[in-house]
Amino acid sequence: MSLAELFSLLPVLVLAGASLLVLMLGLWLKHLPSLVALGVAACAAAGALAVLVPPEVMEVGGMFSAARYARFFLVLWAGVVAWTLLSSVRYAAARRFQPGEWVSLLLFAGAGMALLSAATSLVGMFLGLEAFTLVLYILIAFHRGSAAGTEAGLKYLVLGVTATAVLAFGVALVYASAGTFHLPEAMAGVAGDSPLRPLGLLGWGMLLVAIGFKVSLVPFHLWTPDVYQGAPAPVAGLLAAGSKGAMFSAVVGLLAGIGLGLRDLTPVLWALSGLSMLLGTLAALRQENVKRMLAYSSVVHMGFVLMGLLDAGPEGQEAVVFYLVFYALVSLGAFGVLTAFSGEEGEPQQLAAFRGAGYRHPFLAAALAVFMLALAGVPPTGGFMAKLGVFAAAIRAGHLPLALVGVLASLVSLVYYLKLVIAMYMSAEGAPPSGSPLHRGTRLEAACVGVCLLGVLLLGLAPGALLDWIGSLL
Amino acid sequence: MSTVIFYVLSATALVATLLCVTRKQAVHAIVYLINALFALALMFYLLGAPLVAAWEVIIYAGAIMVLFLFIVMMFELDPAREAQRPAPARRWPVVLISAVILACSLALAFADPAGQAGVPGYYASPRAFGELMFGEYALGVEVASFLLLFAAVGAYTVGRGDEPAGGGEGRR
Amino acid sequence: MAHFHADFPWLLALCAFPLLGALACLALRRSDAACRVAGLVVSLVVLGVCGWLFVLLGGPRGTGWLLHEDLAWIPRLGARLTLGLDGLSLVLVLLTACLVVVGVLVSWRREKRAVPLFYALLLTLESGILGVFLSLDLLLFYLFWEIMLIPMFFLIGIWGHERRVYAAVKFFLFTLAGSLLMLLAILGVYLAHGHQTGEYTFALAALQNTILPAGWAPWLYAAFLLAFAVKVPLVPLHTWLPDAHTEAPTAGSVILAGLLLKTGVYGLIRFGFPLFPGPARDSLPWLAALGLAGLFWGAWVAFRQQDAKRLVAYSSVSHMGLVVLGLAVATPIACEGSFLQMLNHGLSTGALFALVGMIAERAGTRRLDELGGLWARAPVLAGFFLFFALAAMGLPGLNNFAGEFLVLVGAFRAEPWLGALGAAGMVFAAAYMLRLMQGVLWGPPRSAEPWRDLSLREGLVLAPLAVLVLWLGTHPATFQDPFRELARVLAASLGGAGGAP
Amino acid sequence: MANLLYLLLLLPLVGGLVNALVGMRLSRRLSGGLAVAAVGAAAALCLWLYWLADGQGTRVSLLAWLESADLRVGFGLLFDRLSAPMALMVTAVSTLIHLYALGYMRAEADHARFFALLNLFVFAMLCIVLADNLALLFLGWEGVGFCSYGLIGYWYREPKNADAGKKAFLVTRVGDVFLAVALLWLFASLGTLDIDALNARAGALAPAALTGISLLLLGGAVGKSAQLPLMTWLPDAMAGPTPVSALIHAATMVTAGVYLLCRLFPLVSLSAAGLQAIALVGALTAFYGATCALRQREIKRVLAYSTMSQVGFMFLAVGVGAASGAMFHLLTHAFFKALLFMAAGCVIALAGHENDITRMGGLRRKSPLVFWSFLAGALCLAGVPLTGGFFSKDAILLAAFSRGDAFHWSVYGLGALTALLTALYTFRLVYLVFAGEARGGEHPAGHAGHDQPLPRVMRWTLPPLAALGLAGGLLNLPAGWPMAGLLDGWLGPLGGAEVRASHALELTLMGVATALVLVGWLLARRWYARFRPPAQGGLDRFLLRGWMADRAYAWLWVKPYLAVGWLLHRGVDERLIDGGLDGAARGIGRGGRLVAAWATGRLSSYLTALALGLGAMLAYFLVRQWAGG
Amino acid sequence: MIVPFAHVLVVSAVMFVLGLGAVLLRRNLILILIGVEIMLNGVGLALVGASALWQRADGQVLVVFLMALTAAEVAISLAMVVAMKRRKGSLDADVFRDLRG
Repeated sequence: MSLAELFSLLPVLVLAGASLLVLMLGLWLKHLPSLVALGVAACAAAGALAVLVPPEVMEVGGMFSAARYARFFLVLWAGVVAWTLLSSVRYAAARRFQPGEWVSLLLFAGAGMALLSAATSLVGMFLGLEAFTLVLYILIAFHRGSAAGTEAGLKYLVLGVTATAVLAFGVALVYASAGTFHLPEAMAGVAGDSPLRPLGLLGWGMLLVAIGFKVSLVPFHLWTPDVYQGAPAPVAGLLAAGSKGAMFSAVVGLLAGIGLGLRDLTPVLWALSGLSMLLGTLAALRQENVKRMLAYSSVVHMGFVLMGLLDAGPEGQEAVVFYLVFYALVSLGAFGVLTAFSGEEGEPQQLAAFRGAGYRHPFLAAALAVFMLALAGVPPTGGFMAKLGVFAAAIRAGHLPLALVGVLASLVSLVYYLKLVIAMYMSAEGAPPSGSPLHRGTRLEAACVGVCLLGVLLLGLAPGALLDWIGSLL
Repeated sequence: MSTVIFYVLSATALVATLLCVTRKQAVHAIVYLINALFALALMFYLLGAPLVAAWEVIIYAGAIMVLFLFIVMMFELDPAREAQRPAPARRWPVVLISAVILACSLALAFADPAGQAGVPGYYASPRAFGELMFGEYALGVEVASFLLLFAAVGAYTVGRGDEPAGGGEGRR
Repeated sequence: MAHFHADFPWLLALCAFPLLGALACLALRRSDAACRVAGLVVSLVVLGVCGWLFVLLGGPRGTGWLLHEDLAWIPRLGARLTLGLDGLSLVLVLLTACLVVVGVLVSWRREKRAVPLFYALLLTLESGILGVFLSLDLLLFYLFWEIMLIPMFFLIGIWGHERRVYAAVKFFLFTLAGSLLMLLAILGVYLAHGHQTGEYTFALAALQNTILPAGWAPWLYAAFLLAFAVKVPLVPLHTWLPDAHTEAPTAGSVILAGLLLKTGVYGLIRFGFPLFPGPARDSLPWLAALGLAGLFWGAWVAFRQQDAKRLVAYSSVSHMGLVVLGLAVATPIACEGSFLQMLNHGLSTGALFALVGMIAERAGTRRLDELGGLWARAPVLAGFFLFFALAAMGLPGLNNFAGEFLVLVGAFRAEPWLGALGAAGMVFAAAYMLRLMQGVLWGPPRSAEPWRDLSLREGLVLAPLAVLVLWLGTHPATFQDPFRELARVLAASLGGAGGAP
Repeated sequence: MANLLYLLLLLPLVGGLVNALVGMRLSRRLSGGLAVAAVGAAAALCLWLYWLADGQGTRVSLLAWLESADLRVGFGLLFDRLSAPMALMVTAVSTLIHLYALGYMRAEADHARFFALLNLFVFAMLCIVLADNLALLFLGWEGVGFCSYGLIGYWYREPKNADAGKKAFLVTRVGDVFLAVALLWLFASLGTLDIDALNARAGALAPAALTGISLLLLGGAVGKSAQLPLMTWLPDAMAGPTPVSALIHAATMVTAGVYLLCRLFPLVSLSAAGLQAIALVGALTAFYGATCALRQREIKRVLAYSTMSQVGFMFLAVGVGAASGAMFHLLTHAFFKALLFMAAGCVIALAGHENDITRMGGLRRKSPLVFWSFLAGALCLAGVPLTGGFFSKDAILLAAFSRGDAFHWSVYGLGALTALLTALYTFRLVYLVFAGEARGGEHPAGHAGHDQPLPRVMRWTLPPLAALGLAGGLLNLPAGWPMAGLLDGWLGPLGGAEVRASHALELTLMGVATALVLVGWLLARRWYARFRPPAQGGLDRFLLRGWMADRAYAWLWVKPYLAVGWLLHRGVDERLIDGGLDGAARGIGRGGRLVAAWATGRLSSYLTALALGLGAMLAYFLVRQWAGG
Repeated sequence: MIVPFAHVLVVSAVMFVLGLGAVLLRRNLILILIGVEIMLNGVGLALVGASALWQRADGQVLVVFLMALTAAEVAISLAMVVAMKRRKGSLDADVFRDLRG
């Protein structure tokens, strides 16, 4: 571990260090906004470092990459964390979250996600994944006043540790068959230029279960709605935008290494993707709870991302990364609106709570409507370009039936996305929302939502720049 | 010789684990598990991982299991109520799934050429191990330390009971 | 003509301008009146520009692009902002501009809720439609294709009548079902072309020459066809239409019937046929059969309607069936008739929807058994209604006849039975239109109180349309000239039987 | 000079448009005067320009209309030996009817609409007559359809009237379809719609095509002329104001079919089967109409059926190859039938707006002028020797008989029988209306019309028509008479085959016809000179209702049409398609509930799902491993 | 050469599956967590065995990381179990089903 290596990892260290600093500061400084400011500054610094300061070495400790791909995701996750911090200031304050812990945990989650995205070895992957998963266990149950939060945290925890064990077994098996943790070699050792070896298959089976759990693919998705529902809205946003994205960004690296062996996995990936798209869509259809709906929708979207992964070429990876960026933006945005609508007491979750919101809260509701359309993949939002990419990838890889499943899912999914839009704009004349009224949202929250809105629209109308950037990563 | 010891230890570990899994009472289960962990530690040693073996005993058998025991004691679990055997209706599917997983794992493991290879004698000296761990994997250690730190923070945050229970947020 | 647009992307500006207007409406949301004026001004400016283009570029034209613009968009995907205007799009763009002004005017006093949003959506819709008629890049086309959808969904869903949400969702789902498959097909062509030439592009001109892998073309074409057939709509994919048209606010119905249906046919002409000439040719008999089926089906069901708006909606199914029939027989005359008929249907049905809206506004009902006696209460309005109903019925001398006659002449030439059966549709059209007139115009008025006859604003909506209807009915050449050659080339490329000697 | 022909069309068009657009603002006098002036000027113009029709006639064309590929259709007029007399008749009779209408409509508030439609009707009719191509003819064809729709339903507040208009429009449109298809066919096979060109090139058509086209043309003519089987609209059309009945259902529109067939006679005559069909339709309709007229109780319905019957004679004429005979009867019929209708209008007004002839009677004393005019018309209709109707009808029967085969003899027989019936119902009408005592006394007193004298303009338009009708025979006297064959000579080859018959045969047939009229008159006198309440037998009702044609059509067409519409709407659209989709949506929703129910909230089931997934995946890998070797 | 690697794998796999079985069967949260510990120990054995097979110590390093991780997870888990017990008065995992659907 040389200094050069540490220097190359500086952006992550900034995040982790800041989280430590905030944790300590938080012991006596209970002023949330200033801690948030500090955290955001750290994120900004990390992002700036990642972009501006070229790394001296490309790989740190044989575990983490400092290459462009990793840096890209670091910027993304730092942004996600900063965004979450900013958009949840009022939310956290209203629920009397411990400021130090709150900010510190979020920052560390960002660091963990960055590490996962940067992982070049199975150990790195494992550690990065566990780092932010552990933090998420805490964050989900962070609101102690909320029974649902605690229940969600517990469920995620028990399932998560089980999945961790499965993941570890998978790592062990891959290691056993390849003799190294380092990704390209390990994957090549498992597969090489031949079909996967039996141990490799076994290991991959375990890995896929764990990955499937983390990104919530059917049938490993069952925790998702419960956890989304119970978790505080900003955390659910982070879960959707960050945790899944980070996992997938690592999977891109995993799958890139196995070459021909991918053919052995393809049917399983195919089935996982197809099931996720179909069953996720079906389950979302009947949800009256917006957060649960978004949870199932994330199941569907992860199915889409997986579809993109079936094309192992750079185009497929590009499509996946673009999808992840889009999905991060849109889920942050959607949960950001929920955060902004949340009052002192609770979050609006039932569809009925949104009735007439389009006229009382024009901007936030319009943004939410755009996010819903984006999730449905309707142009001119980024969702369309994202889906275009993965559809193209699926067709390129010869999986037209899967693309058709995707089309079907997109079509049906429209129904539940529109439900929310309908509730906001087309419910009975002047229907007051049931339960407590929606909060108006602060300027900061509106600005945060606005950033996502702009991003989502830009990705749909002028995705060229991002596509070029992503193209340069791979 | 070590081969025989390995098999004996394996048998011990597995039987203890089985007993752990099937015991009614939590305390019994934990004690059996500690038993299994000891056997496992010895197996680690046989496989050339003395340091890991030591930590297995210290951390797992020593710290973690004691923590469990502590919690079990704290709640004074009522054997009759808390540790009832699952109903057969629920047992058999689980056993079946487990059996399938096991069978598939074993079949795949035996099908692999690596499985036929014998495990050569190997010994990772504590020094070499330490160099590897704090050299190449230093960053991992850092991450692990962060994890432990945040685990502490988390345990504190989650377990602190000063807030009134029963806030209605997020209910269906 | 080349000099006046050399350095300005007129077409792009045309597409973007209404969007700016939409933003302006949102910015002006404090004042409803300002939004109305903004909507009117923007739509009038667009109409002015389109009219100006028509004056400049109209007249007999060849098959080339009258205007063509090509700007970079997403280089990595090979998508470009390629817009082109030829004779057909020129006419349709003019129709669009015209009917949006109608839409703005008919909504003037009628829509009172969320006025800024209404006009913003209306203008966005205009952008989308213009884009569809102009874009030559498949991705861009698809983008506009869907952009049309969203404002319409909101227009129906927010300002519609009783079952508006059901209708809006149905409309959205039907349309999207087709277009998603089309998206896959677009990707298929795109990938096949890229694989073959190494150049990934969405440009229509390039993709037209793609040699697709064996067996692909029919499926890809089917996907395109499905998307367009839903929009047209072809029987049996038409059931969204009566709901959407009926539940939509007046402006929505006008634009739906007048413009959105045309986009389906236009898409088929611009993209479906040129991209897959082989399968397109094979599909013609089916298209003809479906067109004919639609012609009768729509008319037959229209006759059974009790709701005036629904009746007019079903009449659209019938009319569009004839348009498709004209394309499907692929003779120059029939194709020209189809093109003309698109314009005609847009005008007369648009006007009828506007009229039904005006009547319903006064009567508070659209049911034929509750209306009646309009002539006694508002003779001028009734006169306009009669006029447009006759036009829709295909009375010679009015616009629809010109198109229908050409279609039938062409169809008979290709396949006498088709022409003869198509002509038999005249009776069906008369049946439902007479029922509509009977229900609305004649009979004793239901109550004695007099109605406000046509207001100046309403007159301004209807009178120009009436003039156009007459113009098209008696001297359609003005509008035919620009696309005459296009029709000939289209017919030749489809190789329909019985082409002109 | 030739371009002045356009004024023929434009005058009534402008008159109609002015009345339509600003008529509501004009005074009744002005708007009516404008209408009359427009038509009158057209009539005068027609007369003035009559010489243009000499020789090959005059063609003018103004504006391109429909052009595409090789299709070239313009607004072009053909003023020739066939169209000129027709145009003259149309404008002249129309002028008189317009004048009559001035009086008839004197109490109507909505006069502008009436005069607008009347003028537009004349315009459309002139389009039919003068069109040099079939498309323009079709414009007029549909135009008269619309105008008659609007005029029949003029009193729109009564749903019955609007229904009658609707029926007229629809039924005639069925015929129009045949005409349209004939147009399409002609264009498809001959590449032109120009009437002269079509007639000239008709020989190039295959025999089957010729027959087909002829039959289609017949179909078109049948609709417009209310011949079997599309005749049901005409009796109902009597719901319109009387001038309308006179104009549309006597003089002009119903004869459009005959004119069409004459216009295309060179083409039609090439198909023997076509001609036979035309003759048959004509003869059958003539008989049908006459039988129905026997038992009608409304004066205008009697006249309507008689019109149908007379137009049937004209068809018969065309069918036996005597186009000039058809035109001859067309012209005389136009005069006397317009006269009869207008007189009937006066009668109705005199009887206190009573339509039912069984409740009239004794009107002769009330207005001798009306009586004598009516009688003149009736004599013509009945075919009393030396009247116009006698000569024209006789010419037709002669032409039929002289063809000399079984078919034509039987057609002749039917015609002769009809002539007898014609005399019978005509005199029945005269007796019931004018003879005896007034039977309408039970009318509430003070009803308008009883006390108001008829406007002068209504009464004094009758005598000129009476004169025209009585003297109409001069137009085309049979061979051997002075000035014989004026019309035949004028029409020349357009008039169809020359009837070759011996003078003796001609005289014999005339004698037969005279005898038939006499028998008819005597029978009528015997039965109706003294009023008896009408019989109510089954046959009576059958005839009264026009052989139950309406009911039969209701069962044959209307009900099935409604049923299929219902099926498509409720059955297919709503149940099958929408119902299917809704069902699918419900099914998907149910599936969604099922899938969502999987998330039971129980940790154990979540864990089990995880393990299941793992197990399934591993099992798949194992199977694959074994299968793949 | 002590034993064939497959045999090490067998032991670890059996242990892993036994742990999984415990996780699936048990309803007591604490015993579920113990099941997870068993699974992780099985994994540890496989890692150590593989480490020996390849004559490299990386596998053992991961085992140590696993232990650290386990410790961290157990800390949080137990804290949460305590919280839940306090809230619901039960350690039955299936009692917590306010969130479902």
